[in-house]
Amino acid sequence: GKSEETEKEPVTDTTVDADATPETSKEKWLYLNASLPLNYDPAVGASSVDSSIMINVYDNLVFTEIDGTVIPHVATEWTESEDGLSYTFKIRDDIKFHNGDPLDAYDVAFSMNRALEIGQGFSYLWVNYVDRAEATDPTTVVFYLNKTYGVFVSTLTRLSILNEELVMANKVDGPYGEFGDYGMNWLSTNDAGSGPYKTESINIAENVTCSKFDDYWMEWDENAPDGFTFQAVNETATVRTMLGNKELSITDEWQTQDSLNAMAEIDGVEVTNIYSGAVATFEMNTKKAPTDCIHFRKCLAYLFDYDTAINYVYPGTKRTGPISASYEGSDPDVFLYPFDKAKAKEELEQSKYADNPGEHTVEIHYSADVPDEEKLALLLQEAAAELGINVTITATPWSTMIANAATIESTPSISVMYPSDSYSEAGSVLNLRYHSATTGSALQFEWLQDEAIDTEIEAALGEQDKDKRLSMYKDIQSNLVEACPSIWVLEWPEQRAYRADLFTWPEAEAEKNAPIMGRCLYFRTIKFK
Amino acid sequence: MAGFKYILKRMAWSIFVLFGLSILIFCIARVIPGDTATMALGSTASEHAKELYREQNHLNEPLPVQYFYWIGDAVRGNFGNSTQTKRPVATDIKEFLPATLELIAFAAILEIIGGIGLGVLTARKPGGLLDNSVRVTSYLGIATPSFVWGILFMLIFCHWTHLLPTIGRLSSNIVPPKNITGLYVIDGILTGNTAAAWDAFKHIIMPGTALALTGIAQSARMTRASMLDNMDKDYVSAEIAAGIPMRRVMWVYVLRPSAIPAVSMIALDIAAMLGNAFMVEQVFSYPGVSKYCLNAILNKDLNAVVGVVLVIGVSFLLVNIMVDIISAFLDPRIRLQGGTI
Amino acid sequence: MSKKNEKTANTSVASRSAVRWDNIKRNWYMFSRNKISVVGFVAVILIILVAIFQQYIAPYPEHSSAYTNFSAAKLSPNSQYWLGTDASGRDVLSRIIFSFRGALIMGVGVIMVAAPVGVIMGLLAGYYKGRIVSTIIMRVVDIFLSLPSLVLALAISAIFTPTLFHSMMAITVSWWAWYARLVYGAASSIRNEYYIQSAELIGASRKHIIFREILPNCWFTILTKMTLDMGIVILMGASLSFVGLGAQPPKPDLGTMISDGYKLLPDAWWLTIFPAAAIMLIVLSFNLLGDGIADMLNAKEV
Amino acid sequence: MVEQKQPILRIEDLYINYKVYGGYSYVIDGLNLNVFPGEKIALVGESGCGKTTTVKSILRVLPKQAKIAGGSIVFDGHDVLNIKPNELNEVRRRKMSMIFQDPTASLNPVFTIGKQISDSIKYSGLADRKDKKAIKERAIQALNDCSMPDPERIMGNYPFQLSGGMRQRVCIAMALATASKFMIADEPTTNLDVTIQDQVLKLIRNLTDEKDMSLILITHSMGVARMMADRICVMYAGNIVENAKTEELLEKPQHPYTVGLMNSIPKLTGDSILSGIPGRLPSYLTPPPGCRFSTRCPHAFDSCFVKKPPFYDIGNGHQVACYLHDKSVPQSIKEEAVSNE
Amino acid sequence: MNEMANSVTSINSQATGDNVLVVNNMKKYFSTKDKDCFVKAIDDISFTVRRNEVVGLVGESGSGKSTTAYSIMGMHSITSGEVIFKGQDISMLAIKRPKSLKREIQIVFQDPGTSLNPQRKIGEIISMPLRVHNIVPRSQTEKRARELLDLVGLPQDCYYKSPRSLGGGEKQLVAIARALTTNPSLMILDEPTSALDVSIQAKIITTLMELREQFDMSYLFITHDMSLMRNIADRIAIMYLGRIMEMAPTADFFEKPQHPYTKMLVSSIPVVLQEEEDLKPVQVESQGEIPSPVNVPPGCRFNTRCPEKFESCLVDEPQMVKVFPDHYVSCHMHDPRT
Ligand SMILES: Nc1ncnc2c1ncn2[C@@H]1O[C@H](COP(=O)(O)OP(=O)(O)OP(=O)(O)O)[C@@H](O)[C@H]1O
Ligand SMILES: Nc1ncnc2c1ncn2[C@@H]1O[C@H](COP(=O)(O)OP(=O)(O)OP(=O)(O)O)[C@@H](O)[C@H]1O
Ligand SMILES: [Mg+2]
Ligand SMILES: [Mg+2]
Repeated sequence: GKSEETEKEPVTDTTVDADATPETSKEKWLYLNASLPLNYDPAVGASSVDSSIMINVYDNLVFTEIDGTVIPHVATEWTESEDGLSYTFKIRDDIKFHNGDPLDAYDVAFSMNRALEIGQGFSYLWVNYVDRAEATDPTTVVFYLNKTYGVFVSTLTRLSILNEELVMANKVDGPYGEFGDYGMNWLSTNDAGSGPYKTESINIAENVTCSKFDDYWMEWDENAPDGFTFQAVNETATVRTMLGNKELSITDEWQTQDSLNAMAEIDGVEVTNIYSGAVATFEMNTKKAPTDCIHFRKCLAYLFDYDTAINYVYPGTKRTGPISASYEGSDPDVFLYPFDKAKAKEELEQSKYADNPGEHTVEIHYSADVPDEEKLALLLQEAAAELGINVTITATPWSTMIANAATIESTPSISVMYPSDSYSEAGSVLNLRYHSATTGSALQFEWLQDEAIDTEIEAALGEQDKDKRLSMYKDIQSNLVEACPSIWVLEWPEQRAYRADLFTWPEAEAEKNAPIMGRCLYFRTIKFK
Repeated sequence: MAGFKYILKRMAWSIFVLFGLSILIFCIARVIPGDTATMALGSTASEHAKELYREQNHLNEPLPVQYFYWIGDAVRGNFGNSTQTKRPVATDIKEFLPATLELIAFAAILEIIGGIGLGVLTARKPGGLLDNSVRVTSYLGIATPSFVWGILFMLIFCHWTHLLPTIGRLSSNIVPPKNITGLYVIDGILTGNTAAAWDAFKHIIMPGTALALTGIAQSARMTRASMLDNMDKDYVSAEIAAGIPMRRVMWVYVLRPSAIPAVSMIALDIAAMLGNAFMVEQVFSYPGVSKYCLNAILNKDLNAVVGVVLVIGVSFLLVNIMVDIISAFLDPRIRLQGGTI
Repeated sequence: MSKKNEKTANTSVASRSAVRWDNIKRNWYMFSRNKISVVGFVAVILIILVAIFQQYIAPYPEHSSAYTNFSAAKLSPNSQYWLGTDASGRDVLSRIIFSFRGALIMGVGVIMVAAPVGVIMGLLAGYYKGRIVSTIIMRVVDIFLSLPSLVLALAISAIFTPTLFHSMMAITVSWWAWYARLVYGAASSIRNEYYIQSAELIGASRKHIIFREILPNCWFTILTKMTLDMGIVILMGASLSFVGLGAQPPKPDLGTMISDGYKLLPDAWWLTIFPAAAIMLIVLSFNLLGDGIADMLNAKEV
Repeated sequence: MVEQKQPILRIEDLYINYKVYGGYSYVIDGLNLNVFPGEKIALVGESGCGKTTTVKSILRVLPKQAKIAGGSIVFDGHDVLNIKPNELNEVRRRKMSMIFQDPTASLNPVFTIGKQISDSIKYSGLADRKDKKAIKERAIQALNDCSMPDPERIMGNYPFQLSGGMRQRVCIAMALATASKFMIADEPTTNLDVTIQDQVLKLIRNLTDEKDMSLILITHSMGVARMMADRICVMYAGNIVENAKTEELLEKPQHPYTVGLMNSIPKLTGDSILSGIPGRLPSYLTPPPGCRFSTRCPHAFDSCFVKKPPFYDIGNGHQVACYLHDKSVPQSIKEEAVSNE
Repeated sequence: MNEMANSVTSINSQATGDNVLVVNNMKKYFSTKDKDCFVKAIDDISFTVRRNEVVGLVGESGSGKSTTAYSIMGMHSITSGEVIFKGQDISMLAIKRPKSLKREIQIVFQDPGTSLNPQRKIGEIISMPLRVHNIVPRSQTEKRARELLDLVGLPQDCYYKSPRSLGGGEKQLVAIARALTTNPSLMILDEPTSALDVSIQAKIITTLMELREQFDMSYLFITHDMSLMRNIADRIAIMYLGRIMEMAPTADFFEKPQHPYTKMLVSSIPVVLQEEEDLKPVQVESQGEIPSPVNVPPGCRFNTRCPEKFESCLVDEPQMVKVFPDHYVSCHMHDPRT
């Protein structure tokens, strides 16, 4: 709502005092584990847990269906200007925030402007394109762009709509001038959303509990979950025990294969294979010896034993090129490097380092949180040893990996990552992973800095015609394969064990899932048995 | 009197030590490689946002200036915001510290009773069956890392027998008690929420015991050694020769002087738990300050690291002073002559 | 005097080596009074031998380096792999055997740096007790001691990339202070002994007094602490690797093995239990040895 | 010797050894000693000759390395070596007391004097256990008896707050407060100044005389023995070598060891040549098979090295364990010995 | 104070030119935690030690004997007064003294157990001073050390032994041998035999007396055993609470004790023979204990225990006066002023 008019209204805190919580019968309740703390403010969070909270607690202008189709949601319709530099959205007027305030276009504009100003989380999707948002009337909001952005509408699936009045009522002093801290402090433990679930309690590092929002504008199935709790449990053994004891309904996606196998044995438990766009990738530093030599990189790509990875490390997965098949615009016919030691040897002989391949050590860093990555690294290490290439493996805390990405020198030869992205077109990944703008961050360890590719990516994203866009994506993919900045190992599925005996979970059963981070944990459509 | 002065002097020194400690910690925190702003705001943050962050946290200033900004805030209890939780570190500590304290309190009670009790029992008949079995067990206690105990307990009591709850401080179906002390068990009892108290207590048993075991073993050994040492003294012969019953001689006359080294060891051990508890907190996903500290360190959450480590340092110093007071209570020589330690 | 008296006097004429030998025998007696210490001593020797000859003892030495065999992953203990295999199909027994060297290097490395530094600091502070040098040294020591060593080590090892060397360095930074404190206590009391006073009055140099007169008297205390510390440092190393700040794969490391294996509990229990038992074995052995040395040192009767 | 009276303490053929490095150290070697009611005996001997060991065995407070290998100790009808613990405690509480060698070591450093005295009174049954007032009164009485200035204040003090002389007085007070028949004083004055020694000795003498108690006084000093004792037993290497009335012994020492000892004492008359005794105590690990003094004895001859000499009674209650007094030893040897002197 | 000083100068000026050691008005106060209180361990003492003389310093425990010795050695910095050794002022701390001076004065401590480093072999202990002062060429240190062992009557096999395996008397002999290494002309013996048995004491005293002849040394012999002093000292000074109470040649001291404290001490000595008993002065009942040196009683410091005290004893500090040749006493009964 507009703040001037309803200023006097008391600020209602959507978190209910823990003491007053009635002892609900938590029959239809979902328990999940996650590595907390998370970022509860939708303008800050960008992790997969953050995203899955956002999708359940906040509403967006558009909604991505399970199969990746973008459909109207809060917005009923939208138009794009001729030049592609402004978008006008009409929005519903029957939506209420969790505190009862109506949702209007001012809230939408506020949310976009807030995200741009704060500049964290998913705002990277817009900062370079969107100039500002303006509500012209309570049901109309206009976004003004700096340059054409063909995928703009798809990205709005990531714009969580906040209750402006509530947020501003809870602002404290901060760096954003008249907006104070933009309510960031308050939003880190409260919600200001209108989504299907509202926040019950947040213990930052322990658990987050949300319950069903009865006044939600969409219909509720009677068997939909009454609420959900994320708990900070990351010890695999504990997770397994809890799942067995029905203390856990759905696990996180970082369980090891061994653990998943064990959990699959439990009665009533099933393991998902949700391909949400992630590709297990060995990101090679193209600016540092020895991976600065394209032949050396190709050699490594030929050295990787893809079949063992697919059969033993991640059984039942499939190979992929730079872009997961889940994305629109991914090229199914792109060249895949085979495991071929002879070819590898050939490439090595052509490389700068042919004379003394052991001279430079190939350091592989993988995230200590994902132990299965070690096995992939071991595979490469073993094969490389045969050619006299010296490979070391380091389990690295995530923060150190981020720190490593900062400069070319500190970036290791290979960093093992499972990147995925925010909207369901290949451009999303291409832009994030291979555009020069993302070098120096953990989004890109390759330091590709290839001007030709940069231009191609920019052109594709600016292209308003979808078909054209998609074909442009394919060209980029084959160029990338030729440059071989990364070893694309396999398409990495989100494997979560869940209690299939208790509820049906559409995302888990779907053939194809939208390649959007956190999307598969949309609880409203789950049905308890 | 002399003792009191001595303690005052200790406190004065402690402030000095604290100051040195803060510099040490600050330096450690600042040499962490990588762009602090990026680590705090994430890879996707805009340049504008990062610059804002740097300015707010004085990261563009030279190190000594940064230190003065920081120490100025720190004495006012403001350690800045955590990059993990996006909250003030002080708030985080306030939230997580009681959990660890509760855990440590349990471990401490176990350690004191278990350690000293076993020490006395074994010292009664050195070489006897009880003595030897306790000694062998205590060797195992010392040689086994607490996380291994944690894992074993979890195997036995959760995986196999389902006797005790697995993780956290409280089962999810239990309403936490009103916050008075922050210790759930005590708050539960105070507010009459006995279900919560009992549940919280059950959650502490395993991590608390795992945490205490090494200490129990060590303090039992220490008590035993100093008991045996003191039992060779003439005054013990004198007491026995005066016909005072053996039990009283052991539990009163020998225990008190022997307890002095054991008590200071136990106290320092307990203080160290504040920092070392992370292994069991990790295993049992127990939301304590030690685990918070570990995560802060692993995630290069500067402000949190500095804050927590400083809190641990302060507790350590406080415990040291407390050890002095306790020793003074147990040993009149220190109390009345003003400390030779 | 009678003839017999002279004879008894003659037999006690001692040469340098005989006296030395006698000392060794006496110390061994004091040490071996407690049979458990002897067990510890033997175990330590065995562990060192295993660490030295790991290549020849381990059934599958190649499993300690770049090697995977996913088809033989997670086999429970059997006649081929006595202690089973891990998630990458490597022999657990071989990896445990290969981890001993790292554990020992960790312990020895830390102690070999921490002890000399701490001892010298402690000696200086003890010798100059009451002077400003001493105060400064001991306050710095206090600063290092006011943090649990594990926390300090954690903080330091998180700064660098996790490797065995870095964790060693991290532990060392916090460890020397304990030696300084220990030696300070001993040295400052020895400093007032009359034999030190005599040496000073005779005009012996400071260097002589500190290193020849005071140090030998602290030596046994230091040695005891060093052996006991071996166990503790190895434990700390294991704790650091348990949280992922230790040796890196594929290098076998007990703490890492436990933290990896523990994720597979309760099914693949051998991945946790055996490495844990190995840590216990090492730490226990050094503790027993240390106790024996302490007994030897504290022996009151002559 | 007074034949009619029964000795209150009779030690017969006592053997005690300690387990030490290299085997056993055979310290007490067939010791015999009788003490009659009311009699005051001085046990004199070099340091390490086993005086303390002997008296500790009477009260059964030997350290755990010690083993009584043979002999019997009968005290007032109780067979001390085979007595039930309860009975032993009764004996310790009421009938017999001991003042230990070092007053500093024999008072518990961490309890007040008052508590220590009260406790031994409490268990002696001299006052009702519950009656705190009566116990306190008795304790104060005991301190008063030892001419302790300001006993009320002393009761609240700790041992380290008293001077050596005062501490020894406290020990004496404790011993005398409960003992009725028998008292053992182990070098009660060795660490004290002559003036204080004088006071303390007189105190012991007077108080034991008053109660007509028997006394075994251990001392290094012949002078002290002369002051205090009716009879002196000279001890050497675990055995009594000479035993006689005080005057008799001092004037006519018979055993070569006693003679040597007497010659070593610096005399107030001055200008005496201090001769000393060459050599030192034999090793108890491999003691000489015959007379233990034979290794240092200027008169030793063949039989001395073979068999332990028995006591030879030379009249007037004077006993000497030396072959020189064996009638069967040829005169020539004795003469040689005398001329050597 | 002035008068005191005068009388003291007279004591020392009396002495002939062959004074080895002259101590003038030496004071040593230790500070305590409480700033206004001092431990007055030595409170103005003066005495001399002449060449080849044994001066006995006796007194009860805590009277300041050791402190005197340590102050002379330079182990404490003295509060005031001066110490003159062979005409040279040595009132400074030992570390500041020239090396040659360190050779000249040696000390043997009371407890033979603590004065030898348990971790060094006897040989090393004795050779150390030889090396430090380059007394003999390096190659000959062992030979010389062995000679010294011989000299004090220790068997050669001690050379490789550690002090631990020696008896108390033997340890003390090693300490004496070490003191002898540098050919000192003054040896301070701080109760060298009080921890030992009489039979062993005899041997050590005999050795010491022989060595004195041989090396032409003076001894400042500290002890609380008066009978021993009777046998070996040339002159005796008796100390009480940091003060010298009486100082006299030995025979005089025992035959004509002037100070009540001396009488009390002598009469308290337990003796073994009747002849000795007869030598003691009329029995003076010993009473009281030595007060704390922090609160020295006003007036004569002995007044708390003196059986003969009168009013002025409680008020004035008595002066040292000469009663017989070379015989000084500090007591109001002899003070001409009273
Ligand atoms: N606990 C013990 N263990 C081994 N040997 C011991 C022990 N106590 C005493 N001894 C030995 O027994 C011998 C006699 O000791 P004891 O204390 O009885 O002598 P003492 O005559 O009382 O000597 P002192 O006059 O020094 O008190 C000594 O050689 C001593 O070394
Ligand atoms: N370093 C010191 N600091 C404070 N007080 C001291 C110190 N050394 C000695 N004193 C005090 O000075 C007084 C004299 O001590 P000193 O050791 O000289 O006596 P002593 O005559 O040698 O006694 P003893 O016969 O016991 O050896 C004592 O009261 C003692 O407590
Ligand atoms: Mg004794
Ligand atoms: Mg002294």
